[in-house]
Amino acid sequence: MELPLIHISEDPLELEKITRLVTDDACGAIDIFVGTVRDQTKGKRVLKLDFEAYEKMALSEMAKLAEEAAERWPVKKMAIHHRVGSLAIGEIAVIIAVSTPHRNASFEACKFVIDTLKQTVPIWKKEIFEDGEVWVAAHP
Amino acid sequence: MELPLIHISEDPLELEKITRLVTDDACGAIDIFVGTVRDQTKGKRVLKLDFEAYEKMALSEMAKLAEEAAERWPVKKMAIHHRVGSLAIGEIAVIIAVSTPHRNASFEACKFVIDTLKQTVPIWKKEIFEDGEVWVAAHP
Amino acid sequence: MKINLVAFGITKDILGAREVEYSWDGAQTVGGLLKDLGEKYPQLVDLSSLKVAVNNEYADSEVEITEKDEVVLIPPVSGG
Amino acid sequence: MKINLVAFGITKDILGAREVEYSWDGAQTVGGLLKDLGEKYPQLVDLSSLKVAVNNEYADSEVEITEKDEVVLIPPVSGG
Repeated sequence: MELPLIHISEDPLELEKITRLVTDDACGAIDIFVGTVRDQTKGKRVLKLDFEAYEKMALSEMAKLAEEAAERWPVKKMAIHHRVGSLAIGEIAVIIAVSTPHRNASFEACKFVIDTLKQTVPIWKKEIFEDGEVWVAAHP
Repeated sequence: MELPLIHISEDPLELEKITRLVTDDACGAIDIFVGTVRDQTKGKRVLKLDFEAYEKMALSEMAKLAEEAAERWPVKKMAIHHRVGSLAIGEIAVIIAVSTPHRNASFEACKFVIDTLKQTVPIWKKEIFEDGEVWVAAHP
Repeated sequence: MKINLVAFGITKDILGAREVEYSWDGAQTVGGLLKDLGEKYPQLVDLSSLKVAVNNEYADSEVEITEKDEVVLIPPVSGG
Repeated sequence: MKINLVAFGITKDILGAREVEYSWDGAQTVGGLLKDLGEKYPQLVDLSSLKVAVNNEYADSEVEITEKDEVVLIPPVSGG
């Protein structure tokens, strides 16, 4: 794998650009996961999401994830971009893009990265409701 | 599922536009598969790929695939865009984008569609080498 | 009976044209057509598979063919 | 010993600030810090989990803490 492209940004994530960055002449497949802000959680209306990151460590944890994925699958290029700040419904919070020679590995590596990112990368989101706000997953 | 967005085109496929079309306020996940032209097959250098489609039937078979996926997973919106004509190395041949409320279903539905598309949709590609050309998969 | 037979991918190369007028003896079915084609174009028999679509749907060998049908040769597909 | 303790997510709300100067009795380790924090801020005990990062790495309870370390509270993460 080439050096993974890891980024945390307050600005909107650029899907076209990220995809161009992972496109590789030796690869026939790119899988891209795009996480967007839903308008509800457990049936309750969400107004927006606020994301914050412990940026230095989040970047290093994301780089570790990319390396772990590259050990398990023949990943050629990978990008993990996460947005922080206040996001409206429908906006993009995260983009993970993985290029591999053949398609199965692109799906598996991309799924591994988003699944593991949600468990290990120090980024937090707060759901803002009409009547309050909640840090997601903070309490059992 | 809303009416799937099925398209066959001689023009470059528009990833950003396709992703916007499947973005949905009720969905937190979009998985996108992008098939690109590789520079080699079984170690032999490929110069370009020529795609042709039996367009009318290909469109109806792709619509069937989308409906089948929506029966098995909670798909909200789906786009299947395939390019035809002569494609250079690195160009995008197909984009499949699927939005679902949660992420696992987006991966599974997207993978189902590309796997099945390659088996059932009447589209053919010819690999152009320096010393000849081959219709892919034509012979055992 | 003569049909307008449409060929894609490698079958276009084997038949030498995208569309040919075609008639054959024997059963006027998908199976009868394939049998006759295989005799006239032995290269078709070497393919990994050869299906026929009648009016935009994959058709089994028992399906009958009439002059008005849109009949298309579908060699192994390779999209994506 | 006094450390500069950094808090993210819900722990920032519980501590009332992004960064606080913090000192405690007992073991000068991650485990000792967590024990003391739990007594002073009982709301921390109610969380699904509470980890500590020392110098950008998740740290087990045995890890020793010195004044120069960057010590950060990591409540349950929820990115993506």
